Amino acid sequence: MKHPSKIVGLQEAIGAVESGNRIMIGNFGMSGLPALLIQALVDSGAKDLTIISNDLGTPGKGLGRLLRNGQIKALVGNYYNWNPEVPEAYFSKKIDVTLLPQGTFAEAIRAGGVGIPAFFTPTGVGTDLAEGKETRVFNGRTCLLEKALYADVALIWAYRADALGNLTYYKTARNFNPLMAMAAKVTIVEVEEVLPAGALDPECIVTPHLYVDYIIERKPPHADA
Amino acid sequence: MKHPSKIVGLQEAIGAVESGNRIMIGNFGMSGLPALLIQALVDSGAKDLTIISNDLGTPGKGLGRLLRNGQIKALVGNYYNWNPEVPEAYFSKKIDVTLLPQGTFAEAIRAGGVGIPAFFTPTGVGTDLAEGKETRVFNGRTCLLEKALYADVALIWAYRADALGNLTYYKTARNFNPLMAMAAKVTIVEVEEVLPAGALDPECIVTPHLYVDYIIERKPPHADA
Amino acid sequence: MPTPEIEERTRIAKRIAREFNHSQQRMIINLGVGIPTMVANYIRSELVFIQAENGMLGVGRKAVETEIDPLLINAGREPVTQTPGCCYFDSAESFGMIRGGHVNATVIGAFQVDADGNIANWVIPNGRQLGVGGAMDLVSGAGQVIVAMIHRTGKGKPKIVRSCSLPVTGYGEADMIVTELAVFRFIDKKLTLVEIFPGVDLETLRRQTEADFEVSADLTEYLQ
Amino acid sequence: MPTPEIEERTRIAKRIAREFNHSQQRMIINLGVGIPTMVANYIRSELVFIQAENGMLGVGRKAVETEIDPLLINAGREPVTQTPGCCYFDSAESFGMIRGGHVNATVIGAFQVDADGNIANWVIPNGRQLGVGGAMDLVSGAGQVIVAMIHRTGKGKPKIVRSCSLPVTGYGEADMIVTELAVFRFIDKKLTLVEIFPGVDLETLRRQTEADFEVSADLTEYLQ
Repeated sequence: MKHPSKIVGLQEAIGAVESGNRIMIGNFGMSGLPALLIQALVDSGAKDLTIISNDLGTPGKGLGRLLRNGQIKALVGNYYNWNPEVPEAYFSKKIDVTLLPQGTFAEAIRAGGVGIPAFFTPTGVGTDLAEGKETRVFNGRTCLLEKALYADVALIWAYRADALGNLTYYKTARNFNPLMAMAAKVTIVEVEEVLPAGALDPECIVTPHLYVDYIIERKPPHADA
Repeated sequence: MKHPSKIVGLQEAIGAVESGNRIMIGNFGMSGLPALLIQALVDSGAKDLTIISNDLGTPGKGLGRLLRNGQIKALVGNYYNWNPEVPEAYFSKKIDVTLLPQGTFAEAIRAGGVGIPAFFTPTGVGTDLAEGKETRVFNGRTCLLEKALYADVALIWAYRADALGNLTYYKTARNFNPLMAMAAKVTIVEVEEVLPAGALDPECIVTPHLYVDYIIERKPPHADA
Repeated sequence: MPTPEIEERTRIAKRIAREFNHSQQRMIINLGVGIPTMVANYIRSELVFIQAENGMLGVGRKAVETEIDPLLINAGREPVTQTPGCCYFDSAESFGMIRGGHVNATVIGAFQVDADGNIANWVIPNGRQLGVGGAMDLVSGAGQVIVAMIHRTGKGKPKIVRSCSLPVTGYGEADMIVTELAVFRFIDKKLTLVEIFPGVDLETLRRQTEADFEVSADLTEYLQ
Repeated sequence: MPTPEIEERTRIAKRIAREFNHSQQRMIINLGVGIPTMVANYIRSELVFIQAENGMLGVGRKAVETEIDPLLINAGREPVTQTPGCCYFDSAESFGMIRGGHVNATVIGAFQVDADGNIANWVIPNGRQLGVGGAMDLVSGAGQVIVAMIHRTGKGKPKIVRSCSLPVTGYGEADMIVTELAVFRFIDKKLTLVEIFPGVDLETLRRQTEADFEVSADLTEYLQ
């Protein structure tokens, strides 16, 4: 059996998303954001989405478009002050928001990827974000029990892929992308360039190909979509 | 303040180990084993050590020397059938041994490094290795609570270091080395080669320098020590 | 001429390789020591990738002579080669793949498998063994668990038993058992004979198999 | 001429940089947004390395003009440069460093710090804020927690208070407070004045500081 290509068109890839899904999207502000995939998700009109991401961009930009387009039911993430439309929607009870400390958020996504359903962490003990969470003392320090995060689909960005789907990243655009690749049932990656299998240094591959289902190769004309 | 060199002699490095310490040592069989550091540890005569490693080499070779030399009080690890002197010492009650499934062992070392004191895992439920461990059901699946592992000193191998102590590895010799670098108070690395700061690709550094305290550079005459 | 034992072990390995070669899906597989490692020799599909739990995806064939690099080994400590597009990672990442359900199948040897799919393959409590390896992680984490083993012990005792008497590695984890005589699958949790080797009759098979088993309505000859 | 406010903010940043420049130990530090980021401008020691929690160790100075790469930013989303020997990693690795105690110091801004070392710096519950960032991870994980802030709010209210009225980020985590008027340390868990700016008298300082504080027997002038 020949290896079929993972490189597909945007429509085919985004077809993996259904209304009501939990979607992880990689980014830190505008760094490491899969811009074409987000455009395709906006165009798809999928509704009632739970978006799991660090932030929601800025008003009407990047992930902010999903909110303006009324596609979001709930958010799980870390920092929404860059997009004041998020607090506004939350405090007017239009969407649910679950905030997690950034490190807990990252670790919970990794945990989802590596089959760890829950872990204890000292971060956030006693704060408003600890409300309702179980505590336990380890080595004299109180810790919170935090649960893993999972998604139906992850939309991520990477710098380069090889034909098998191995990925490398670029500077601080790496952020949550490799973690989300592991934690979703289907992972779709948007890359700048696809190279032949074997072209990436085996010591430098960050995301092994087994985590990647579909690859979108950015073409220069779309680069600033 | 100028950055002082982390490159030291074997004697100075191994001086960080005291009798009674918990020592992590990186290896999988003979792959990724810090051979010079182990020789120095044998020569140091430090006693009552708890050795945390995947295996204990083969009789009288690699880590096996520490057992013959009577330096071991306890082992925490995964697989000792490659060295029959370990079961013999254990069943004749000369040493303590704590066995962990290999993935749980790896995850527990990482957890120690990243400040996660305990985590739940589905591995090993109901088996002899689950005895005395707390269980809890997550997503319909029974899991065990496993605790993080910590060490006083980690002795690891890496392929290359830069002058700051950033590390890269080589093929399957990577194994437990990067994990142990994070989980010990003092990390000593034995490398094949030290390059200037900036010579390693920032995208390919596996162990960032903040985890590394001392560097031993292997010289060809000692390579098969 | 191969000895009968080598012929039987090869048969098992080929049968399991066939399973993977016929998959239409990409398969990430992990192979234990012994017969499982032999499976790699018969993989023909580009969709199949071998993971070694000591930190590699894309394991190639066994290394010979000048190819041998003592730092490039599989989990059985055998020198191996790499394939294009392979990559290396640490042991936590490696078992993250396994525990996280990203490895589609594991092929393992076993001392015993029982009618409930329980597997005993990590220790014989004889006072001389002390080690678990990745066995528990693999049987609990991998998608399909395929047991590859000679049907009976060297002393002629059944290895497919009513209930494991040896320490169990994982409960209810076996999905398929391939021996030199037959192929069983757990269908609706019931041990079910699905293929039988030419010349082996059902009565003989029942005698050599302590566990009761169902016989599939679609029972076929052992596929080769 | 710098405005008085810029002069005050610069004074705070320089004082904290001095703390790091005098260290004999390698220091891995993380700098929050605002005054903390300015600290980087005054670091002179090769022993100090800046970590950005969005995934970088070895952050260089702010990027200007042609250096700007939108994919290379610090946690405040400002374009930065890299230093020789820097490296990049994912967010779980980054916070592993922080939670695991491998980051020696964090410099953060705050709305309030109280006499028990509690820090409130993540949210003002005004119905317009919804975000925590890495604040909780940093105050609980980093070795030394250094609070950099103007002594009072824009409206003249004390920020060093008896007990935080705003939602707390971390309990008992503050180790040092540096304002434009004074430097405090928590010594034996007690808020203690250790340096005072020339021309500021103790009575004035007490009026502008709601929390009671001890005065160190070794009280000195604000080091510059």
